Amino acid sequence: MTQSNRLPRGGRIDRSRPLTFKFNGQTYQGFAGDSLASALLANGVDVIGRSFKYSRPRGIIAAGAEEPNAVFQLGATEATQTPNVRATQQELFDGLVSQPTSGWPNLNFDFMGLMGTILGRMLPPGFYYKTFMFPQAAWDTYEKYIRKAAGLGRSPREPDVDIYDHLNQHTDVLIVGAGPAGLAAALSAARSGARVILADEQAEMGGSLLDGGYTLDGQPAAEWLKATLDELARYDNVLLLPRSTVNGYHDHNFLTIHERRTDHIGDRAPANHSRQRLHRVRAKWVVLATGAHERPLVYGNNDLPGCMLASAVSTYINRYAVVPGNRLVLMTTNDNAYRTAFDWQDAGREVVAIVDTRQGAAGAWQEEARRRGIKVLTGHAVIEARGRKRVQGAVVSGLSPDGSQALGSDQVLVCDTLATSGGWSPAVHLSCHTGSRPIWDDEVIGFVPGKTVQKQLAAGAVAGRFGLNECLEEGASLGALAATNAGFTAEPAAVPTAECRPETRPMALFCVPHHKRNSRAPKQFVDFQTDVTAAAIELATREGFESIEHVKRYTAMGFGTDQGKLGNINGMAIAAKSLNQTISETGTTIFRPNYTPVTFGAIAGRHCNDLFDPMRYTAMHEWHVKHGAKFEDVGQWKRPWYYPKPGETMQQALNRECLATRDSVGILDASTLGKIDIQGKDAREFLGRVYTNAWAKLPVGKCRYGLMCREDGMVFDDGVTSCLGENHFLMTTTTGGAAGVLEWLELYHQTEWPELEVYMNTVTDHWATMTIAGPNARKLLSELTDDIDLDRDTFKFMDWRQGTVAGVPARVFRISFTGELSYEINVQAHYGLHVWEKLFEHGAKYDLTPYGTETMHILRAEKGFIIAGQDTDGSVHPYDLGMSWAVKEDKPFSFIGKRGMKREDCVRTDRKQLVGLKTLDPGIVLPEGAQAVDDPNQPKPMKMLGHITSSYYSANLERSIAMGLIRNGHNREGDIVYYPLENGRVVEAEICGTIFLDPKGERQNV
Amino acid sequence: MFYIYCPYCGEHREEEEFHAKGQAHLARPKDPDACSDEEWGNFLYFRPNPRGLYHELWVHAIGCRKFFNIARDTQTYEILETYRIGESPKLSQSTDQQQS
Amino acid sequence: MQKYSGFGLLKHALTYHENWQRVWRNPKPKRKYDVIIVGGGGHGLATAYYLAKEHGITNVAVVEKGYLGGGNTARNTTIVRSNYLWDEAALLYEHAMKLWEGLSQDLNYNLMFSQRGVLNLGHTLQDMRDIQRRVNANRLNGIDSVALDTQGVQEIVPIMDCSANRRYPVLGASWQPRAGVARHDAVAWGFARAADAMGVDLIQQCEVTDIITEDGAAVGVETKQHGVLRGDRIGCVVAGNSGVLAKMAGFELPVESHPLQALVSEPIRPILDTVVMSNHVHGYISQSDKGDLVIGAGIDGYNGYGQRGSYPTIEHTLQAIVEMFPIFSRVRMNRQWGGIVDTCPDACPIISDTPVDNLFFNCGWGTGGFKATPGSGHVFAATLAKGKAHELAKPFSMFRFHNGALIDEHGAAGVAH
Amino acid sequence: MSDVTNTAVDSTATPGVALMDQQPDDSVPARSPLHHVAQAQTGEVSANARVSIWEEPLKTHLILRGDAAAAGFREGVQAATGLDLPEPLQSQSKGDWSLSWITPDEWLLVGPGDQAFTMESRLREQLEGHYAVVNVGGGQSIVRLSGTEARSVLMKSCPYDVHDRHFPVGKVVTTVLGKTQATLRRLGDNDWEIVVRRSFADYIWRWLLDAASEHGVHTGPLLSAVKGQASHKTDTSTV
Repeated sequence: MTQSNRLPRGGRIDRSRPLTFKFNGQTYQGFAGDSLASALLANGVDVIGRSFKYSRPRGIIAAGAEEPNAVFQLGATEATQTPNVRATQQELFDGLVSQPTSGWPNLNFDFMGLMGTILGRMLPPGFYYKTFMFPQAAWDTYEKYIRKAAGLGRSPREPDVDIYDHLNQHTDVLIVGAGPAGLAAALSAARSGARVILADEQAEMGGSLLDGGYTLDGQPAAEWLKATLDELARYDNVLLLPRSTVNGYHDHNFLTIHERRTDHIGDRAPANHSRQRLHRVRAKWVVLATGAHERPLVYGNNDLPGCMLASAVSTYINRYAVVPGNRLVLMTTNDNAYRTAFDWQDAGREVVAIVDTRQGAAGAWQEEARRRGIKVLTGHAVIEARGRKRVQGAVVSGLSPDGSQALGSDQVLVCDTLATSGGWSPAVHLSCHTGSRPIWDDEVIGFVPGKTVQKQLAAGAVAGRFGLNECLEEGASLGALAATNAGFTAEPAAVPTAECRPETRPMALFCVPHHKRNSRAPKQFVDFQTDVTAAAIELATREGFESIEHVKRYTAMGFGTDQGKLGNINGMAIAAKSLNQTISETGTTIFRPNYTPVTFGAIAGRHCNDLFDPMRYTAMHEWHVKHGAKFEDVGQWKRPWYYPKPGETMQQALNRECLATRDSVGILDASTLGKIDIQGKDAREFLGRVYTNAWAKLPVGKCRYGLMCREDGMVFDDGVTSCLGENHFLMTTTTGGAAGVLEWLELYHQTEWPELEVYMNTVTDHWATMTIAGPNARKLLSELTDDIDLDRDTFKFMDWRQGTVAGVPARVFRISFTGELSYEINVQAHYGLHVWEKLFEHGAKYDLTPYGTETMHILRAEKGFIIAGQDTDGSVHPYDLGMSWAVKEDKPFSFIGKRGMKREDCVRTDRKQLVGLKTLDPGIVLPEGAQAVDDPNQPKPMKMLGHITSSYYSANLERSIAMGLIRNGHNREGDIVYYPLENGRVVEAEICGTIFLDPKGERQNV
Repeated sequence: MFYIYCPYCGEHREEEEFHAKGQAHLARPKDPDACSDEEWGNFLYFRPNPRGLYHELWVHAIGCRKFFNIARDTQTYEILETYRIGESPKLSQSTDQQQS
Repeated sequence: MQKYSGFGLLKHALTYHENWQRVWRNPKPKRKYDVIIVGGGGHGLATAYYLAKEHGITNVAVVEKGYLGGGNTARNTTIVRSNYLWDEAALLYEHAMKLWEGLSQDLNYNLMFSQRGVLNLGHTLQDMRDIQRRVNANRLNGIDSVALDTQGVQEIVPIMDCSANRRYPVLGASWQPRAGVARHDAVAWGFARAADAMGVDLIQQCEVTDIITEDGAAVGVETKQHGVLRGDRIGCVVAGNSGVLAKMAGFELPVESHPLQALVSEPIRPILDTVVMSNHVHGYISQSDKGDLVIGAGIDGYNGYGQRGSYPTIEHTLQAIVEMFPIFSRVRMNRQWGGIVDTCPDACPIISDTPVDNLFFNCGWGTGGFKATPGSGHVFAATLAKGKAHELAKPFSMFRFHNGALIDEHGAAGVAH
Repeated sequence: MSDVTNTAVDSTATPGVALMDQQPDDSVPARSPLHHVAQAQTGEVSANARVSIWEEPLKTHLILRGDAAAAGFREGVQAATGLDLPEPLQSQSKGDWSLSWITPDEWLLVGPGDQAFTMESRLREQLEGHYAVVNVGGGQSIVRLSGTEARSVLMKSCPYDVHDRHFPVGKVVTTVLGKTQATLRRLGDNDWEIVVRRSFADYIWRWLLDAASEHGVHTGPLLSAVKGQASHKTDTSTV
């Protein structure tokens, strides 16, 4: 294919670098510097998609972020499939593969298109609310077909092969947009020494200066642009970010910038290089220089390929050396767009006419048009485009001075391109993200940024100042102001002067009236991607959807991937007119981030796969891995769950671990338990306030179990705290609760009881903790220590001692979560693995068996010990647990939780209470979570008594055991309750005490 | 994302370092046992939840681990002042009366 | 009320859709109503509808400061399910579920209620215990709920990465087949249209500035645009703004308003035909009929009425989505937004009388409001009609926060607070 | 360990607090949190590596808690360590010892690996009033990050502003790193110290390596960084 629309010279493309690409299965050529859109236009590709609802042929309208139609599937491989890439923003690279995202079975003839024509009239906005209701069950079927039509591109079916990262930026001045205003602002701010970020969504900075035609101080604008960029690049306090879209403006001047680092290079990013990057920017001051979007005019069949924005036509000609047609009709409400006709003519193609909607428009621009011999029809408008797959003619009619009626007889101008300009809408999106409402300005004929609490300035077209000189001057002055506000001494940079033809007043016109009512006129599209027409908006308001939000939601206007950049203002104007309101009264919908879509991967950053969440390891982790442990996630910790031997099932491994521990000795890595060092003379008093039990008299050298409650009286954590010294305690918490407990203690210390002299520090990671449990625990330990007297009467249950274990100084706590003779050995974590391995060296003869969390759970359940978070759920107080022994009511200070557990509902006698449960068939292990009832045959909803919280097969008892909550359970010992299971079976169980083994606690006291 | 001045660190830090901990200046009753259920429930749960000026407790969790207070507008999210535990806010009434 | 049907569409097509009736009137407010409902969101409109339909009370005003359905109704992720843990909550949400089934026909408005099922994933052993507990409770409460293992999850969502080498592998899920999604705006519009047809006055752009009380009883509301409207009973259904209304009436609520964020991707071809929620890695996702991936984020920890939250919440959510669905990494986020959720300490709502006679509040739905819409309206209508709580509403009295009878649904509420 | 007594309460220096020498003799091998990656650490510097990451040898880490305004604490610290209590977000260093501000009533004292007990004893002898000393050396480790792109690695990892103007040499900040936290101290223009918690060390190590990979990364000390450290050692002024 030849590039039939490519001009022989000009543009900012590199003709020495031809590039080959594919679209819709065809191979084309373009040049480096092309966008995918410009390359397609250069090749004369008119139809690039089909519309979503009516399946009409569509072409490229715009040249930037506002393009609604040219939205493609990119990707040469499955893993690099990228849906919905806007061709106007995609730089061309060699080997690019793209597909249209709509138009099944093909672009030029599609079945849906035919259906669209026929059914189109059946599909007003909201049609789906009004039908598909009968019969009730049929919606599922209807929906399947509706869903078939949904979506644009498709998701890849393979995981992404690229990576994305984040960069946290802090800056004094962030300037959004590197057009004339942004560049001038950057110069002023940069020269002050302030840290400056200048971000622009395009590959090249310069904004409208790139589109050619401007002279600054008598020189081509490109020269000033180059000098400016060179200067900015020299400052090490300036960061220039091209290909970087500022997508979201969040609170306190936090903005996100989506930088596309490699999308212009190829299908996937080079190794070790992120494809895209999210800059998370905290800016002291922000200068918005985001420019404006040209508004197309709304008229009949305005979606035909060949209908384009005037400024886009100029961009294609000047920047890409592409003239997207041969015969142009330009319709405009303003002088500025005349430039497009002149560009077209300068490119050597025919301008059929300029149709100016203003009566008697006369000034420098009209003068120039006359000088060039271009026909200008003032007080006229194009009411309708003609053609099938491309514009073939423009129907031009007279227009009443107020723009409300088409007058007189029509003439048809033969053309293949119909460019329109309805003026410019400031790109106020970012200024609205933080909740600021934009304000309609009748002078600007657009919304401008409203009041804000952010440290934000707006320069140039975004503030409604469209003249190049105004933009440069305002940019320079606001750049200096931003730097000054950020604490620097800054002067506005001197800026060059542009030669501009004076412009006369534009006309506020949005929808060009047709002779027919809008409901009967050829479709006048407002939002192309969602197929919303002027008639649809009028229908919505007629039906009573009067709020602009209702109009938007009912018609889907603005819901496309362009988020209504092209059509929203026109739509609001049409709604306002239909409601007989001003645009200001109608207002606008709320702009939300993102300005343009952002890749999920870029937002996720490196927090994925292996780096999704930290994995916390103990000092003995490598040993566990080496010995085949299966791991359980507890919080962020990886804890050994059980250690299966080759060929063992999980249950077999658990049985072996349980028996070995009770028969000889087992070992658990308990390092993950939270540990808090508490020092200070009021430590004891503090403990008395945060635990439910008594701490006043715990002697040095002793340990005690404690329950912690919230102010509502419900248990939230538990653990053993040891008295290391009169003013020194070591608290342990649950693994998952560690951070929360410390913060809880600090909260009370800092805000309620700052007078208490106590310091708390986490030492969780400092100590490696290994628990040896079982009848041979003492024997084993005695082989590894010669300075701790292990005599049963000297080193008693709930004592702790300091000494040396395996040559390492240790604190040994004789505490037990298994009910066995048990020692918790704590050594500085660097030596944990050494001691652990020494224990195994000496433990071999006792068959020292490592056990994981599951065996720990079984062994403690045999003893009826609770696990906070498993046997409790935030709705259980100590009395519910049958742990009144752990509540000391008569402490002088009303400890946390005491009042809460006395509330009316908390002292009911029929609360759910923790009990033991024995299935009548000892071989059945109740599932944890099973719900008890008194009568399994009652109708649903059944009256439930409570659920099983813990349930295991106990190899030691050779039967199943369980704990659970039962309503009034403490008074129902011996009763039978029923557990109707998911498989239909009903399991009978007897309520019993929670202690299944060694009720007198003799084993731990040996 | 908020940018919060930590009165202990003496500089602004990113919100990611902080946790919001609810309403500020909620003193635990001196004698909880003397409270009625209603009084205790009010202390535990009932809050003015204003639209506009709000005094709230935050903790610089990943930082200096200190709790402190923020006066913030819950509509605009503007932080009007931050101050240490034990200090009194300068602002006690909304200057910009925001109503529903 | 003009009946909607496929035939009607065809008929109107012949007249270029120029003759469609208004969906609701724009009435001039009366001075006196039997019931005034403050708040024209889904719940308020449903309340009005059921007051008229079930209790014959049609002299009702719904007073809305903005536009109908413009609050959380317009901003949620449209999930409907009833698999709540505690009996009180489960029965209330199941009551709503039963109303959802058939609601489109009832309202003659297609709410696009699509029972495509909801998965609540489990990633830890404790998650799985909680799932079993909830599934068993649901089952005995007559709610369809199934516990699935990894394989079962993978069969329902083949595109999810259920492999064991993820950071938090999918160990299983609870699955409610009757759960699904509905078109959120349509719910408000459908109730509004049907209520209007029965004579309820829907008064938009009418902001309540005070609640008028006489002798400890509410007698009306003062509004910015229409002065005083008197009513025998006042029902406040204003979600995030409940605290502000309560203050007008002189009391506080156990409610705090937080931002809750959500986002959508660009539309893509259908690829996910169920709803997947994960509390542990913290994200939930479904795909709309338009093709957008609709994704719910977490609640921000601070109070806020700004309808926006903090960016890290969005990041964490998308990290979770990419962790569960690595194939979505190249899909792009189109738009994000926030709602104001009124959260109670136990993640259950308040449907209650108040310290002021004749004044009732329906609030505190937190993240669970949309799915309850018809049920909430139904029981609140009965409560307003009778002047005392509907049987299903009784456990949801605001005074449970005094006596301690909380219903802690944090586990099942879908979003950790 | 001859000085280990067989009773729970052994401290005479500080009544009411259990002081303990936790270090075995040299025959017992110590395993640092990053022992499993230490093998990868070499002194060889690849020509295009612009970032170096390595784990420091194990150190003494003592947390000091106290009131900076109290003379008995402030002067005691000075007497025991020769270092003045640094102001918020600052550090002091002298010889092998550094003292970093952590919170308004907390400082981190880091020194040679075998000095924990000696230093804690000395501190307890010198300190007066309400204070605490906590040995946390088993639970922490120091990762060093240096090279011309070290700062950009931190920009990828931490939301805190690490720009020269905001984070000069000597400043200490505890902040978010990836999805966990760490305490950063700037030792030189291109040289940073990162104090990490033991259980997170592997994650942080992998995170930093990943963040550095685009710049070329070397896992081992850089000569220039070692030099930088040497020059910093002599710097006792407030930085």
